Amino acid sequence: MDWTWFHRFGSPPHLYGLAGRLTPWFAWPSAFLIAAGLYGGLVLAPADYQQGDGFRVIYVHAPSAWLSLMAYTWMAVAAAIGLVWRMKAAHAAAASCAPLGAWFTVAALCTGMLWGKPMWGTYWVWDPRLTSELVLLFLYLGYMGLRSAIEDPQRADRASAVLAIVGVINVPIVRYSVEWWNSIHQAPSVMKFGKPSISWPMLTPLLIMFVGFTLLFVALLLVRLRGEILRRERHARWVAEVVAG
Amino acid sequence: MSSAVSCARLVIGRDLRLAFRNRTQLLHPLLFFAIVTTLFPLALTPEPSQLRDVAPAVLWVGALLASLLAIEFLFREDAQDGTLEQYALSGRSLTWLLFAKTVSHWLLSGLPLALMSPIVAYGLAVSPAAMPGIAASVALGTIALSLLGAISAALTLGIRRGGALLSLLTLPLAVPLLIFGAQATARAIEGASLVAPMYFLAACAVLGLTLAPLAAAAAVRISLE
Amino acid sequence: MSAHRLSGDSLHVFRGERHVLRGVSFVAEGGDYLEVTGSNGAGKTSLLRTIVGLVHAESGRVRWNGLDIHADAGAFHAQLAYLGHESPLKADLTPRENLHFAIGIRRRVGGDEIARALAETGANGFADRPVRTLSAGQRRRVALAGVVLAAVPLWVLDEPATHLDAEGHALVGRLVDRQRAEGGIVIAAVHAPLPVAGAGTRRIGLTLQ
Amino acid sequence: MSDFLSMGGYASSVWPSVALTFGIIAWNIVAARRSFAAARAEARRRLAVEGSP
Repeated sequence: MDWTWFHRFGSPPHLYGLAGRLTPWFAWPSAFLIAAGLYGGLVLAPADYQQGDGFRVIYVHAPSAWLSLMAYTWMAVAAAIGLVWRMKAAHAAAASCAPLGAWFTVAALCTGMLWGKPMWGTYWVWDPRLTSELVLLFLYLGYMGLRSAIEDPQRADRASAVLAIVGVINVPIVRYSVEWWNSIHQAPSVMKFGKPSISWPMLTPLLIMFVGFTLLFVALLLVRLRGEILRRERHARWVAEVVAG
Repeated sequence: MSSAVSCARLVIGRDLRLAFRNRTQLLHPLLFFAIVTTLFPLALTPEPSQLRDVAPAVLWVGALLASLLAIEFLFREDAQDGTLEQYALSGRSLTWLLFAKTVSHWLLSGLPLALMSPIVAYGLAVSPAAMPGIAASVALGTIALSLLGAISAALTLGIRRGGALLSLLTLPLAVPLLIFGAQATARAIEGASLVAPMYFLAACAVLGLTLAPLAAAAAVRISLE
Repeated sequence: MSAHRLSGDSLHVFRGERHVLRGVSFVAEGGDYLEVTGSNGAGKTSLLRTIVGLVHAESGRVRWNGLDIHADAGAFHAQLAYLGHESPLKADLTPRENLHFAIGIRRRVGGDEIARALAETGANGFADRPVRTLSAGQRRRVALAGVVLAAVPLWVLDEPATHLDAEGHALVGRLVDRQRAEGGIVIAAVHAPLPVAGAGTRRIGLTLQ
Repeated sequence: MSDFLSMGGYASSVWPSVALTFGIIAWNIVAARRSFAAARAEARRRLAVEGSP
């Protein structure tokens, strides 16, 4: 099999240019989709029969939670590619995923708490989903902590890559163990998130939001990726040409 | 292959001999475990029924922190005196050598903690019938914990003041072990069947046995680069 | 014994932001001694660590008998003894115990063989004292005994004679010459030239970048 | 309109959630652009100091 496309794709100058050209193609559709999804979710979708209008938090909570997990997975995949093929651009992508993923984890946690307040009467309950989001946040913080603690940038890339891969194997185990723990300790009085009865007028805006958030994430990733590539390639000739121009 | 086995025996033999020349260092994590678990009745209540309720949590958080304390030194000396470098250049599988190192680490920290946990549990008003279950669960849980810790210890090699970072990396990953381990202990105290949580702990240990030495070897190589 | 060959072609190595090696090339064959010289920080240690495969070169390859060393690192390392500028010894073990564990990992080694090597490097007198009680020069002798015991064709030594007295310098020269006579290759980073036979000796001079 | 704003009594949940999420999105947009601009400025500064490589 011919792998030249792979190395060409991974070559920093190529990726730098490509990321720059692609960014608007992700940014504008995402803005449009998020606006549409928000309108659909907050205005058009009918209220839930159990939770009334309170369920509408789902339109920002669920996509954030989705991104928090997706970012970690992408980070681990990019890290693995960087580790196996010694590809700097892949490490740059992994480094770009971390802060974005951490922020969307914060968003998922906070919106989950705001959603929980009317449901549980308190902001924080050891709900399995909130608990695993919290552990995920710690994983992100550990990853970024390790990265910043190692001075040599290449070693930081490679060491944090190992951590990302270990973490991504661990995430499903954490998730499973927390749900198992919750099923044992569940007090009957605690009301769980009622699964909103899925109807198309409710679901469509949610799906639109999922796509919109994903595109937004890609756009943000591309912008950060360009910066990270520049940081890793400072001494390369092509950087001088790009920056001077 | 017999030469691989004799290799592992040498690595373990060296670590055990070194440990017994520095016996007092072996005691530090155990003392820490004893002291932390002593603090709980003092902070909480001497009431036996309440102590029994919190015993699984106290035991497991104590064991977790105590083995974390030991993990910090798993590779530190070997990295400083160049032994890790020699392992990496020995022509033997670094993964295998580090696996052997992790085994000796468990023998020196996890196993003593497991043997000590019944004593600590007795202090928390747990009935003697629960002791075998508790010791077994701590033994099994610390296997997985040593393996997990080997990865974090290797990752934080060469970082100044890496101790706090080591905890930050290890503890979130250890959440499943805490959950299953504490649950196993709770069931042992209730006299219920331990099978389910022990099964999960064993699954974690097996996963760790297969993957952790690989990750640790990769991390050690990176630290030597 | 088939002749061995170690080569590097225009190695470029970065340490963090610094471009320490800028296109270093060399060839060494059985019987050769390659002396790496240069001021502090010129990249001597980086070159040696690249040769043994601890450090990956940004570009350029190191080849052992024509094969990239990273292609089969295990096989390459089995033929290599590396001595860093710290002597890799456990302070709480005696020299004899240290060698027993360190060499035992590589190959089966008997007590008499260890005793012979220790005698040869002049470490017999303190073979059963804990290493923590030894001076830096005495530790170096023990570490050199380890290199001899490895019984491999390629030696890569970082400042082998550091901390050693005049007699120790001569010892290192003798060991290197014997290794070469047996068809081995020796690469050493040094500050002062080692007293070795002139034929087959080459120098790589590194300059501070 | 005020019906919409009151969110059937859940205004204190829904609106802060939306505001917070979009606050975080806005911050991430700013931070991403800033991180790129900083890397660019740094590369340019080095170029000025070291000259063309």
